[in-house]
Amino acid sequence: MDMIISMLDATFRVATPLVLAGLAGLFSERSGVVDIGLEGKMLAAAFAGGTVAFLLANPWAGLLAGMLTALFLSMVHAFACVTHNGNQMVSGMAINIVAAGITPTLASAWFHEGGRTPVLPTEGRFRPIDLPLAETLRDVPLVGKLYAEVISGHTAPVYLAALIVPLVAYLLYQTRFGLRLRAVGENPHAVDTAGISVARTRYLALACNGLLCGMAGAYLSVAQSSGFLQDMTAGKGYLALAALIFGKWKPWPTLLACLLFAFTDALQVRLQGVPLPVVGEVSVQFIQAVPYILTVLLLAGFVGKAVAPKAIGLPYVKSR
Amino acid sequence: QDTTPAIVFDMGGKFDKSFNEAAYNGAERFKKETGTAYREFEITNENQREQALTNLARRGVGVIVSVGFAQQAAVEKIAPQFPNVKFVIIDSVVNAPNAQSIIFKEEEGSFLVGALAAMASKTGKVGFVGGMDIPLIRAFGCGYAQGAKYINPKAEYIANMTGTTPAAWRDPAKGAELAISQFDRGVDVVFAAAGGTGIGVMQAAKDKGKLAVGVDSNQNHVQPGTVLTSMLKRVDNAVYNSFMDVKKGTWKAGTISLGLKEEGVDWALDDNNRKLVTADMEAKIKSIRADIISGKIKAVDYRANNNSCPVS
Amino acid sequence: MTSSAARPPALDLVAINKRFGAVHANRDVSFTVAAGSIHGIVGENGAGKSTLMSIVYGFYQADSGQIKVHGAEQAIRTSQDAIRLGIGMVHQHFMLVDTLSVLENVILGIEKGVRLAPSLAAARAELERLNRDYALDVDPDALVGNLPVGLQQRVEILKALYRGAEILILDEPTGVLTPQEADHLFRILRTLKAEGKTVLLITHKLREIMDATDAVTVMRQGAVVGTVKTTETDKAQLAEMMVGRKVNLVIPKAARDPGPVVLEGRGIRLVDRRGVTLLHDLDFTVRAGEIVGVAGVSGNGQSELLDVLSGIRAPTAGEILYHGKPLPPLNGTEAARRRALGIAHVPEDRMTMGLVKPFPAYESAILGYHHDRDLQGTSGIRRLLFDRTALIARTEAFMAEFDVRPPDPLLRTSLFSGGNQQKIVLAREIHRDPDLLLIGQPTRGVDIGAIEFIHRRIVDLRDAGKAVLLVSVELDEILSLADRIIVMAAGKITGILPRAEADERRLGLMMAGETGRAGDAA
Amino acid sequence: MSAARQSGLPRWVDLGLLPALNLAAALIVSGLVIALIGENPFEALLILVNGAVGYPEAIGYTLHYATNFIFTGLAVAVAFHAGLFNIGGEGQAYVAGLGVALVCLALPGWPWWAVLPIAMIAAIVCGAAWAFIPGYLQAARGSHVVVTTIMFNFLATAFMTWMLVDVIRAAGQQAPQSAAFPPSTHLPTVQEMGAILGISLPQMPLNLGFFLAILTAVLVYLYIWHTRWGYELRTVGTNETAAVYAGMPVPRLIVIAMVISGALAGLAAINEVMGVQHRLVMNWTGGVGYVGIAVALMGRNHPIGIALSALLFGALYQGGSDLAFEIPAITREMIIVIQGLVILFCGALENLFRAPLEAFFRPKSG
Ligand SMILES: Nc1ncnc2c1ncn2[C@@H]1O[C@H](COP(=O)(O)OP(=O)(O)OP(=O)(O)O)[C@@H](O)[C@H]1O
Ligand SMILES: Nc1ncnc2c1ncn2[C@@H]1O[C@H](COP(=O)(O)OP(=O)(O)OP(=O)(O)O)[C@@H](O)[C@H]1O
Ligand SMILES: [Mg+2]
Ligand SMILES: [Mg+2]
Repeated sequence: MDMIISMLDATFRVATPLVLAGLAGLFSERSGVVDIGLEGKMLAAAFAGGTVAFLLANPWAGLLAGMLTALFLSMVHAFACVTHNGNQMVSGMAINIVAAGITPTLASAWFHEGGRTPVLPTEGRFRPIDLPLAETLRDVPLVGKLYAEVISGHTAPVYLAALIVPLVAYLLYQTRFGLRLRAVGENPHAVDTAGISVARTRYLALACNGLLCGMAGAYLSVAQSSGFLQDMTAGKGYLALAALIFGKWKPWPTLLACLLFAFTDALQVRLQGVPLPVVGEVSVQFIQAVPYILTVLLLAGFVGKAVAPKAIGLPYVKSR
Repeated sequence: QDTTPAIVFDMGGKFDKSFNEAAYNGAERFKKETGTAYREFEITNENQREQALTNLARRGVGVIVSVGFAQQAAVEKIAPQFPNVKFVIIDSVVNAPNAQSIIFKEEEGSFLVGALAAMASKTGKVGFVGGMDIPLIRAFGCGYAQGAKYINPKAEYIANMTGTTPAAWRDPAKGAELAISQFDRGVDVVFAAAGGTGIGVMQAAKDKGKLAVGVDSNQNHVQPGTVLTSMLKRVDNAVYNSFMDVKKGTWKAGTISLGLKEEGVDWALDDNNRKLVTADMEAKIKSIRADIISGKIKAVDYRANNNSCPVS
Repeated sequence: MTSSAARPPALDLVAINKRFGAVHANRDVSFTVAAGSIHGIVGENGAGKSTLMSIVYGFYQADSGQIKVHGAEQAIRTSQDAIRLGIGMVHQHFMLVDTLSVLENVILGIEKGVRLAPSLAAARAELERLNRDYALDVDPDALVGNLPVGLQQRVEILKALYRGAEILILDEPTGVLTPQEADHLFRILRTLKAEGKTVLLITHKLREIMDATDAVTVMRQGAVVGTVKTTETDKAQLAEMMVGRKVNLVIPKAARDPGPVVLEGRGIRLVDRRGVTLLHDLDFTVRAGEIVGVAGVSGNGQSELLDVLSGIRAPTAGEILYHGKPLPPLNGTEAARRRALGIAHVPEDRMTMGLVKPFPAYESAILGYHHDRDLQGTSGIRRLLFDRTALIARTEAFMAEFDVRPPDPLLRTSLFSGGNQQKIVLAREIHRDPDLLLIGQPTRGVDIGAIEFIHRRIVDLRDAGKAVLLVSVELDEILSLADRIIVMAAGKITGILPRAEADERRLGLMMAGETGRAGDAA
Repeated sequence: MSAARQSGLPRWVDLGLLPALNLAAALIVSGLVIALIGENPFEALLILVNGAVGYPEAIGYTLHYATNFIFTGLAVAVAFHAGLFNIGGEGQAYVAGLGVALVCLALPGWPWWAVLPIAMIAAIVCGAAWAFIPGYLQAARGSHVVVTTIMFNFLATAFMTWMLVDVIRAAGQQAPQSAAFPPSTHLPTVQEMGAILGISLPQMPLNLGFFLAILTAVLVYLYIWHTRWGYELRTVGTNETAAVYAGMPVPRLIVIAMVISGALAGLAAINEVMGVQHRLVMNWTGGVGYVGIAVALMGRNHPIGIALSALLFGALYQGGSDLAFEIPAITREMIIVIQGLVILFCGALENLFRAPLEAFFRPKSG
């Protein structure tokens, strides 16, 4: 029981950056712009977040800085891919590489701690929030503990992410912007003939992409750990992308995919060194591979064909 | 014949807050004291190791210190090609007339901090977070476990490895998660031998009001009041000494193995963790330390013990 | 008409020019369109009709020239401008988003406010009205991608009307419609005209021009040949103006008694994944030296029949005999094997099936025949490689023989106009003179010059003793070409009769097994 | 995608001036970064260029790095032409290294020319195998290769770590790496080859693998654009319906594309493991698989373009390490920034100067 609780608890913490980045990718790719630059944008945001949160000793300032930084990079992506019809994947890679290089460079230039920002003071980080009644309800059998341990006691960005998912779903399916977004990723010609600017729509999409991606990055340095460390995204951007495709470019399924990734990781951590039934104790590497194997199996077994937005990856040019 | 010393850091980079950084500090100390500048190079990818060594050797530097076992292959290859350049490899053994190998008895240092952890632990459960599941890291964990069991035979030892990619050494978020998962299982002291990932471990310990143990350089200051101690691996001394020996002309090829006795490994006690270590804890550790040096206590080296640990 | 005579012309085009690189798509195009009239535009494939309309709609910019709308000169830079001026367009290739509902497609671009709900509600009400007034009967909530083309087109019309279009441009609207759907469309257009709206109609079907339009402009190779009142002209004259020579609208065809059976279907059944039976145990034969026409409202199984026969889809039951021997079941490459056996296939949908748009023409021109020996090198290692000169040579031959414009084998396939793309496909499939030709909608979107040409080629094949299975929704086409006619309805064969016994009425009745569904649900 | 773009520019501008301008822009921005940290950008540029092509060793290293990138770049390109985005080159190459190592260790005393074919087969088989599963899953189950190949990169590292630590680690050494290969199995370096021809060259890693890469590039070019099979590959990648209509076995082709892709990535192991490192080292790939993606995309998935961009990246790698070496203030991270900027300006922003140039050349080009 406690085991389960602690795993669910971890699942939410670990899923948060994936969810935010995954939804960021959703905006971009639903508008027809491939975004493999999530990794780099998160990293840059993590750095900006860690820096500002340290200087102002204020996590929200850090979060904002992260969002603005990622926003800037998203605009670079838009400038290259939308304005200049550049190759979207090359642009994404470029952003990843520049971010990987520039963040430690600036970090050591400003703080002389190598590729790191200083460890954040407590007031510079997001602290766990205890939801009302968490303690009083704790003793209610089952649900009480669940509420107190799993639901309550997370940092602000975790709850923020939880709110953003329905928000994005609403935006995508219930608003004018969402309609145009879905249309432009499928058939930009139709959008154009309907008198809507394809470029403008894609820029907007990438703006949303940047803001969310920035949250994801800042979460890493300002909430989950304290301060920026070189390459600290450690592939989470790619994982988020995988979750997005896994979730067929839809908000709720993407959320589920992220939770799945996070859960299997939490499981993996707790299986290490524990003798398993039948096989006994297995090499750590195999346990560490569990999440990836599971993903592949699920993808092959249940999820079926993911149909990408039709216009994805293609710059929009008026011509046949 | 130019005797400028040179140092080649490993992938972690010279500011990894532990292993490479220790080496860097050693070199800096040498520079301060002697006023002699040194050349340095940071490896970006595997393919660069030999190139870096060749580059330096061709420029006729006096000695090249290669930090980290990962450079063993490169040193083995390049050393013979430059017989009158001196090579030093840290954490691995290379047999060549112009090569000096410096290895550390991590098991001894880990034994000490393991014992201290067991004394500080109220739950009798001590944790270990390693970067990657490789022999060197296993040696850390094994010594640590031995120390813990020495104090409390019923002590429970829980180990986690971070990952299998180089990112494993730079993933504080993952480090924090691993630590928390151990805390949830009752652990209240965690030893992190995982480079930058350890920062996350210490952070998590602070957040959850538990204790952490640092590694390589003295990390007590990272989270004062949370870091119980640090298992010092005096790579700084090693680098400093080999630079000095070359300068003084007392440098010798061969293998040097540094343990507690040689002060190659040790535990750290300063004002940052003073309050955490009670007088009798300190006394106990001191005596264990003496016993290991005198050989009364045998800290088994996982690697020498055909890759198996006497305790688990 | 009298009422509109007073009004300034709805559209007045003056010396419009447009180039695409080397191609001069429109040269000094000038003509006027009277308000409240239905104005036809005809011309060969590649004459520049679509380009011109795209300019009027603001999708392309003219290099030079001016556009007057209701008498006032206008600079139409974007579709938005055009929409604001009350110009609506139904494109040759629909501009719809398949993954959106009809409603969503209709309001796209003119949503009222940030939230969709109000706009959708408003649009729904308005759609109800339009549906009623023009008897469009389109389900507002259907996913556009799931609708048959006929309905998709009405969605396009809905879009235009919903945007309050006064001038409605339709680019080859009937190209993809069944006769029933077409009639329905023209009823709609007449209603529009009655309301004083102006309609521009691009079509290759002179019958439609004669039936529906008040005036017609003829274009050739980018330029206007002339504009005439429909009442003062006739098909033959129009045809001659378009092509620049006399055109036989009906191909003379000598009686000829058929040879042995080439293709025989025995109890062919096809059930799709959802368990719907698309083909019900079809039995039929096609003989050497005869053209068998398959008549029927589109969506009644003809396409599936072609797929099954050509080896694209595996029948659920039954067998196909070719020269008396059963064809083996599908193995993934069956379509290729059947081609090699002499079964050629001109697919109904050249755009997505018959061609690879981004490829240069000479690569599209070998699709399915890329294993041909005579395309590969001759000696040693070269046998593994294409003989590029041979590829291009073959394509040049096609283009010369079929008068494809522009005759440039290196031009990207997508840059040829619809009709010319069709010619490329046809040339490719006929080239290897097959024993059996499976051909679907051979003249869809093709100009009359080309139609004459294509029809003659089909007849020649038949006279050369080949078997032809012709699927077409154009009854005229069936009647003018077929020796025998198979009528299909709802996946069943409702009758097989010799040409002599067939006439529009009779066929209509046989197809009408499902008339109620004509077009709509098909 | 960018392949069939008609341009209103003279050829020499399109293929010469435009890329030159892009590269210039990249270097100018990089120069600003360098100036920011108070170093002289011109000196730095000089060192960079000199370090890349200034002296024989430099050229040797540049070409050596380029060799790996050609292999992984080709791998990405082949899959791409089939409409598949193979991000798995890294893992495929990594695993292929295992095959090469096992062969070389198993055949002591054999001459390299006898070992090479077997090692190549091993590399091809291992690389292909690692790509086969994602390919099969895409073809049979529609599992998106982008996801599966990402997963298989992680799986490769886990599998190889286990192999190197617990299975093939040489007895008595703690570094997670295999024993050194018997010298007889080492691929000849250009130095040795030169010696045979009486040319004396300095010691450098450049080896037979380079010529192998060139040959492979030519073969891939012929395969994609001049054979019926390559034609089928491109058709599947561009229009699946048309492929089915033409009677092409689409699922099989998808698998084949991935297998060839994996095999090509695997060949990088010949150059790196058998040619230079002469033992299997943990993470020996060092990102060549990922760089291959950029190389392929910048080379517009055309072997010639790939060879050129591979050369560019090789030069940046080599010149960059020299730069970091000569000017300590310029860290390895700054080199990465420069590489990123080059990709950004030469790749993603390749059209930045197109419009102005077209405007400028229109009168001349009619
Ligand atoms: N975007 C474009 N780029 C290059 N050439 C084009 C483009 N659009 C049309 N063309 C060329 O311009 C000419 C006119 O094409 P257009 O589509 O207007 O002819 P059309 O009269 O509509 O033919 P069809 O009756 O077959 O539809 C053709 O030669 C075509 O190849
Ligand atoms: N991260 C991504 N998300 C979605 N699509 C992508 C991504 N990366 C690449 N693609 C697109 O997928 C194309 C082929 O890759 P892949 O075959 O894996 O996708 P797919 O499933 O075939 O979908 P499609 O062929 O429609 O792009 C590439 O040309 C690229 O445009
Ligand atoms: Mg047209
Ligand atoms: Mg595809």
